[in-house]
Amino acid sequence: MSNNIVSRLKRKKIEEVLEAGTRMDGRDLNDFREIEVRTNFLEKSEGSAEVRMGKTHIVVGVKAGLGTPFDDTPDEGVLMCNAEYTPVAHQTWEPGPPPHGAIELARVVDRGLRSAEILNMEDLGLVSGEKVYIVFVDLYVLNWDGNLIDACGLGALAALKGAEIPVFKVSKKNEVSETDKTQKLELRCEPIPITIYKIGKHFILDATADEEEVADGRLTVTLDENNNVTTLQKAGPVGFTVDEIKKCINIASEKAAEIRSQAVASE
Amino acid sequence: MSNNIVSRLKRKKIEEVLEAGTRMDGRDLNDFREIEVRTNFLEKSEGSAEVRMGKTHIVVGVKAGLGTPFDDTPDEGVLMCNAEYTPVAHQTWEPGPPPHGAIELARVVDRGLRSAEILNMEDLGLVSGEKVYIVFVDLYVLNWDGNLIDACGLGALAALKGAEIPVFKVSKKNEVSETDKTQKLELRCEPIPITIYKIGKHFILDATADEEEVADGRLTVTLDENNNVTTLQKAGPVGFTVDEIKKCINIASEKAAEIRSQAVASE
Amino acid sequence: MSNNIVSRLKRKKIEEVLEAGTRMDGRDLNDFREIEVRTNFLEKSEGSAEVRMGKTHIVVGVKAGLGTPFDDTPDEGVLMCNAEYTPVAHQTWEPGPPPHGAIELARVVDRGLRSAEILNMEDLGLVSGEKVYIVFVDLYVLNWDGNLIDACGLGALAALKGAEIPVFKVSKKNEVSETDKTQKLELRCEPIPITIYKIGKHFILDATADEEEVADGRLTVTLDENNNVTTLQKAGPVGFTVDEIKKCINIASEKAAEIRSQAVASE
Amino acid sequence: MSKSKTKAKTKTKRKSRKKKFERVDGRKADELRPVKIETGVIPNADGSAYIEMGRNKIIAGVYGPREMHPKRLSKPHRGVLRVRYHMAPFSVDPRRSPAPSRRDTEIGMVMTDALEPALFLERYPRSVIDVYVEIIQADGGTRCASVNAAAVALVDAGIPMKDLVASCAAGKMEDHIVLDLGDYEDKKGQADVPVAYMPKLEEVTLLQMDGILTTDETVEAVELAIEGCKQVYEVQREALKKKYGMDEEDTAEDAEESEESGEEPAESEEEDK
Amino acid sequence: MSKSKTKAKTKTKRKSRKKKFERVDGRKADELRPVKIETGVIPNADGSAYIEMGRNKIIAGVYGPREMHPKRLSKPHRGVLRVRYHMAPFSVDPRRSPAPSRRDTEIGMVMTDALEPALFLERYPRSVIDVYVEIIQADGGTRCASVNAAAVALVDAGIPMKDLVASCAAGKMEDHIVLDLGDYEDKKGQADVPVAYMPKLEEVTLLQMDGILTTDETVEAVELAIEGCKQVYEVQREALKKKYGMDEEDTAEDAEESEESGEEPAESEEEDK
Amino acid sequence: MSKSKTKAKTKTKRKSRKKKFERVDGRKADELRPVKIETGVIPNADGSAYIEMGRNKIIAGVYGPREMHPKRLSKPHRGVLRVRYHMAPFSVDPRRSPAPSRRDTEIGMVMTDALEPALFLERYPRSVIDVYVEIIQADGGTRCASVNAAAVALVDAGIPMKDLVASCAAGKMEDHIVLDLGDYEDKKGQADVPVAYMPKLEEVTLLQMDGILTTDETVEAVELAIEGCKQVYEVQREALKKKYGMDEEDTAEDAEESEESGEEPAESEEEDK
Repeated sequence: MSNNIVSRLKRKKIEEVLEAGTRMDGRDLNDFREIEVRTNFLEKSEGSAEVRMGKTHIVVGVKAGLGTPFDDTPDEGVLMCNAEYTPVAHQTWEPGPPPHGAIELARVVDRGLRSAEILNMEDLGLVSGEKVYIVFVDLYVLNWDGNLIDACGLGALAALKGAEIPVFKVSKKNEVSETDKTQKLELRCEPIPITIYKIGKHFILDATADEEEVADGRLTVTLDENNNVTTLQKAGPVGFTVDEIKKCINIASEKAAEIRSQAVASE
Repeated sequence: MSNNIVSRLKRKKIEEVLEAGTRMDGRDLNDFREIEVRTNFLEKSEGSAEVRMGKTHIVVGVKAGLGTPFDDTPDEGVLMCNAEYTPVAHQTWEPGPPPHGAIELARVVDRGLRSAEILNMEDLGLVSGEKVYIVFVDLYVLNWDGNLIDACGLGALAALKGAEIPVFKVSKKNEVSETDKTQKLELRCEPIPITIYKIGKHFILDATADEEEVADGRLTVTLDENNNVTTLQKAGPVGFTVDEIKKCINIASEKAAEIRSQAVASE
Repeated sequence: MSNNIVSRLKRKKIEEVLEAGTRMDGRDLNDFREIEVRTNFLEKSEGSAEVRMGKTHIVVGVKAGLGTPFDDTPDEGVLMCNAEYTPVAHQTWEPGPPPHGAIELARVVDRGLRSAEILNMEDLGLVSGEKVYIVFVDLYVLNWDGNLIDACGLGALAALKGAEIPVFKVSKKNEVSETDKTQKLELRCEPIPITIYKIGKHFILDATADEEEVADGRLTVTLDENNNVTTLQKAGPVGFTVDEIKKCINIASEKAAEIRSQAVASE
Repeated sequence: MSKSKTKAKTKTKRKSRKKKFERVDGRKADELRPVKIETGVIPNADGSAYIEMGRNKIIAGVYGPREMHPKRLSKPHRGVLRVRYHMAPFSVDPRRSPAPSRRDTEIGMVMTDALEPALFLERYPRSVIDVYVEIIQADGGTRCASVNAAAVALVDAGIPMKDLVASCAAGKMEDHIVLDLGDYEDKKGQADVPVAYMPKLEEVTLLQMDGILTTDETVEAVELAIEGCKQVYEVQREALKKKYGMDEEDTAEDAEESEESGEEPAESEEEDK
Repeated sequence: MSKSKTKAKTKTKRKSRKKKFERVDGRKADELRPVKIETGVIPNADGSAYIEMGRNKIIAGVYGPREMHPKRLSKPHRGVLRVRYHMAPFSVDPRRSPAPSRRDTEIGMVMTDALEPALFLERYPRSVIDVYVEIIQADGGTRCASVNAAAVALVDAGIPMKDLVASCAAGKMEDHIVLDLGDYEDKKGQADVPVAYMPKLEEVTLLQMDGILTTDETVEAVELAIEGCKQVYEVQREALKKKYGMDEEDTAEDAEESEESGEEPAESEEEDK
Repeated sequence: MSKSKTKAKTKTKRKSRKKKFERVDGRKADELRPVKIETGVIPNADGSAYIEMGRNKIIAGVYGPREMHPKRLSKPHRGVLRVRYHMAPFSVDPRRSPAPSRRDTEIGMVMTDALEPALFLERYPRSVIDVYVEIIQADGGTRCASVNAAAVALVDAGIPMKDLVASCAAGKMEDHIVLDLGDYEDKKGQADVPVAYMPKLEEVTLLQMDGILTTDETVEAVELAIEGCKQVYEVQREALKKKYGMDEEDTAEDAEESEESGEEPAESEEEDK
């Protein structure tokens, strides 16, 4: 989405290769890079996942604690997603308040989980209007090489799926106390985001940083295991025709199922 | 209050006209521009007012909710004024934390309401030290063409006057719950701020942005319907003699009554 | 710790004098400037101290109030240190968020007090998990001429030693109310920080701003009245050999006792 | 953890109500809330528009193209579009803080991407066009209403456009795909699909979705939303005609031609950082 | 909502006490609290002063005229005066946060406007004079005491002035107009009118008021406050004499003459932005 | 205020347990927790390392030497080292805010001072070397583990060093001076003494302490910590050898020689501000 000469040359090269039906790194247009997912590798988090998608490397930590509910949903727990672009992940990333990209990333993953009603929020209420579970999902980017939404969405699902949260006891007087027990978070579905990048008339999946840089736009489609769409997010200064949207949904639908079965298969 | 050549020429022209007893737009020195006040035009606020004073255009929203009292006044409700210079209102205004002008605006309007004891704060207490009404008065500037204190002070009064706040029920156990009912905010007085701008030896009312820019200073006098002064605020790098202060109080006293009867006449 | 020409010349001069066993202002290497301590000179603080060390001038205010305990220490009061570099204290200091130096200053003094367990934190609990004393120690720098850690550490001790905090009454229902009485804060020890500055192979105490500027590093050793070390803090881009560390501890140990007896002698 | 049962019951109830489906405000499934647009409402701005769409009351103002501050954010070969979406504290219930939320930031981003495809930014090197949107009162669909006001404000500012951008959401409610949910409906809505559309270029420039829809329903909702956009487009044109006594067609330029002429010759290129 | 009755009753009581009016600290209605001023208290500053006024303990320091950072805030034809009013966390009870409040910002603004009329800022193009005020302990009337210290600190910094600026408040308490309310009195005060005054030029440079006063009482309070300012002025002169062994008259310049000579010729003018 | 008695009792108990002193994890008093270091873990960084030290899991990445932003922070005659220490929200229990705390800032400062003595910063005028440390999981001794990872990451970035920097803490627990406290132990620890050490130059570059120790115990702890550093040093060398197939000795330069050659001639000097 840049305009300088280096970037134009890069775009030209990438498009030439796409024209020939392949990618700079030899992948097909709809191929993902190799995905490695490791879960529950942290002891101080209720759940955790590490995802590598090519050189893109992210960690997700799930923490559950006590908090107060929102005023308009006094009986429901709270699920919050936060994303951090650590400065270690790219030479242009700097310490400081989250840039727009990190905010959008957190929001899209967050909406993908909530819309899909992945957790039964009422199960996470404890004392109406006073105490509920707060489940934090922290997306932590350690190396950036494109396609963060897909990597983080997958990591968030994997981390939640493996999470064990402390069991709290509620007394008759509505006093809440921690117990020694933990319980698995019960997931109601398994949403997977797939982001389709548009470069000229081509559509590709799992873009690298270089491909993202020259792309015209992208469309993220999150789908659950019943092939229901739970989130859409279009970005980039470009339009999509209705046919293109349909095509993207089809690509995403197929790919989401594939990745779900590969990367978050139940034990 | 600026020093450059454009500004000096502007000042020269404005002073020449004042010398002849009139204004750039033909008004007399003590004339206001046309004032339009519209109240209760918003459905999601407890009270609202829109004020146009020439091209100056502001909106005031009043919201009432539950909150905790200040430590030193456990039985009293809280009244808070906040002003926002929206970036849409002038080409030099930018998004971000409130500039000094917005802080002073909020403070002067706020002090004008509080000093006048417009609300009986004890009536707005609910449970001592725990729950009280908080009444927010948000001043929202949509187009800036001078004289914001007068426009916002008038808007705040009009919005409060029309406000209906939810009635809360306090149980014997001091539990507070909302009811379906609303009640009018009872105003104990009707303070109106009048700002007198000093340009050389001339005093004018309802300055435009151009007039404000070249003015030496200003004195705001807020008066209630019994002609009591409730707030004074002098600004600008200039001094006022005692005679000038007296003159300003007299001008304000007359004008406040006139505007009150015109713009916030009781139904 | 700077590199420019003025600074190098300053360093050269200072080292020459040190070589001859003395200082720019005629002091011996281990001499402090004259110290003046005045306590309880403020009426609105529970405790206060003013320390002048040469031209370095700081004020410490101690305030005690009610607050909530930390989750992991529900029965303990809270002690908090905060440092402010007021812009009046040096021409290069500006208003705004605390610079790194102020943060380190607060942390080192804070750690010096806490590590030494100067207050019995359990004595400062009131209602488990709900209400405890919070004791704020605010370090306020009014003129900076070097050696702030020692001046502020001394000031904090003096202010705490003289402090009288309000007595709160806890009812059977665990309601906390203020009484008319006050009580002395009981100190369990008297930690004094001594900072040794390293310039080349020389070690000096109570550096002025000029000496600090050219110093390679520093080591602060806080000792209590039993000659126990309670805090160490090394700073500056330089290493210390083990022998140098031992030497510093010895110097500090001697000096801390001397300053304690001079400056905070019990009435 | 037995509360989930209650929820399941509610859902069954909802379905049983399906037959007698009707909207709170009596609208048909494919009917917009009332839309009213007025231009030139902010005298100081280069262009502005006020929209009421349902109970939404929104003002959009445009400043620019103008010099960009801070300069390092400008681009040597093209202009930058910045859209700020901001809600007045009293626009919602309960009152919200005037500080921008993460949601505000995200909406500003998708609005920028929704409007930029209609502009010739390559004509304004080193410059910025600022679009400021103030939500005076919020109903469901503030982002769509904001896009509508912003697009008209851009035309009002005399900025040439390839096409107007019209915006409207479709959603699912009580198992029906319906147009333009208001916030009463939003609460029992099952999905919301805001769309922005360039009617002549036939391209979707904003597309988001939250909820649960089959892939077919998703496409159905997008298509219904586009129908809504076309209706909104007529209101936008009316508002502009009223002010300028002419159709917006005359001000909009032919996209392809302009894009070509706006292209920089390759020689003059420098890095933009 | 019957509590208002209680309040009315209190008011009646208050009035009945009116006959036996006396001030908490035994002062007469037109008597200042004790004032003490010392100069040169901050060695690093270009000028400084310490004031005790009642229980107020305040330090003011001046740096400048000096180069302004950031430069874009400087003005090509004149200097800028910046006054920062800041309260130590322990200056009030209960402790306050060290972060600046809106009240602090407002007081910095009115203090700037109070002091600037006494300066020849046109002599310091592109420069800034920084006045930093630190409230070590706050009693009623911190802003007045701060102005008094700041004015003396400016003279101590060797900055030529048209006049000194002296400051003092009058107020209404138990239906009497009285001078210089302390904070014990402040709580039952009915109005407070802080004033700053240039005694030789006879001009009021700071004027605020909160409370309820008739227009006549307002003027009475302003005039009483000016009398207080004149008394403060003597203390300021003493403090300066003590340090400089001379009257401040000698350092103050004739205002009108200087203003003329400070004027820029029209040719050299540029825009200041 | 009788609770203090309980505390005293606890202390006696603690002492009685002294005879049968053993560490939670069965380690000997002078034994390190398991340490594992891996280099090159962040492809985008110029150098990087991952360390596990006990349950600490920490990543350090190096960018630079590179141009400094903002420029006013750079120095004309030497480079600047910046170390940022940051904890992931999920690295501790309970979750912490991602915003940097005062503790984080202080640790960044002491880490900078711990690493800088090993660098030839005079070779990189106007430049910056950024070291970013991310705590993925925190156990006792994060700052020591962070220094260890950072030093290896600097070598991995090809930055010449006078010596490696190895770090380890000693502490006091149940009246014993022991090496490398984990956080289970930390809670009943009586003192903690983190140390960083350049093994060839035999200099301590990080030294902090909190707790209560006699002066002799303090020295004992420092000396024990240095022994720990030497053990860590071997692990660092192994990690580097594994990657580069050579000993880090070959990359480290002779300090004295380099320092001389890095010296700027006096003529070229300018002020750095």
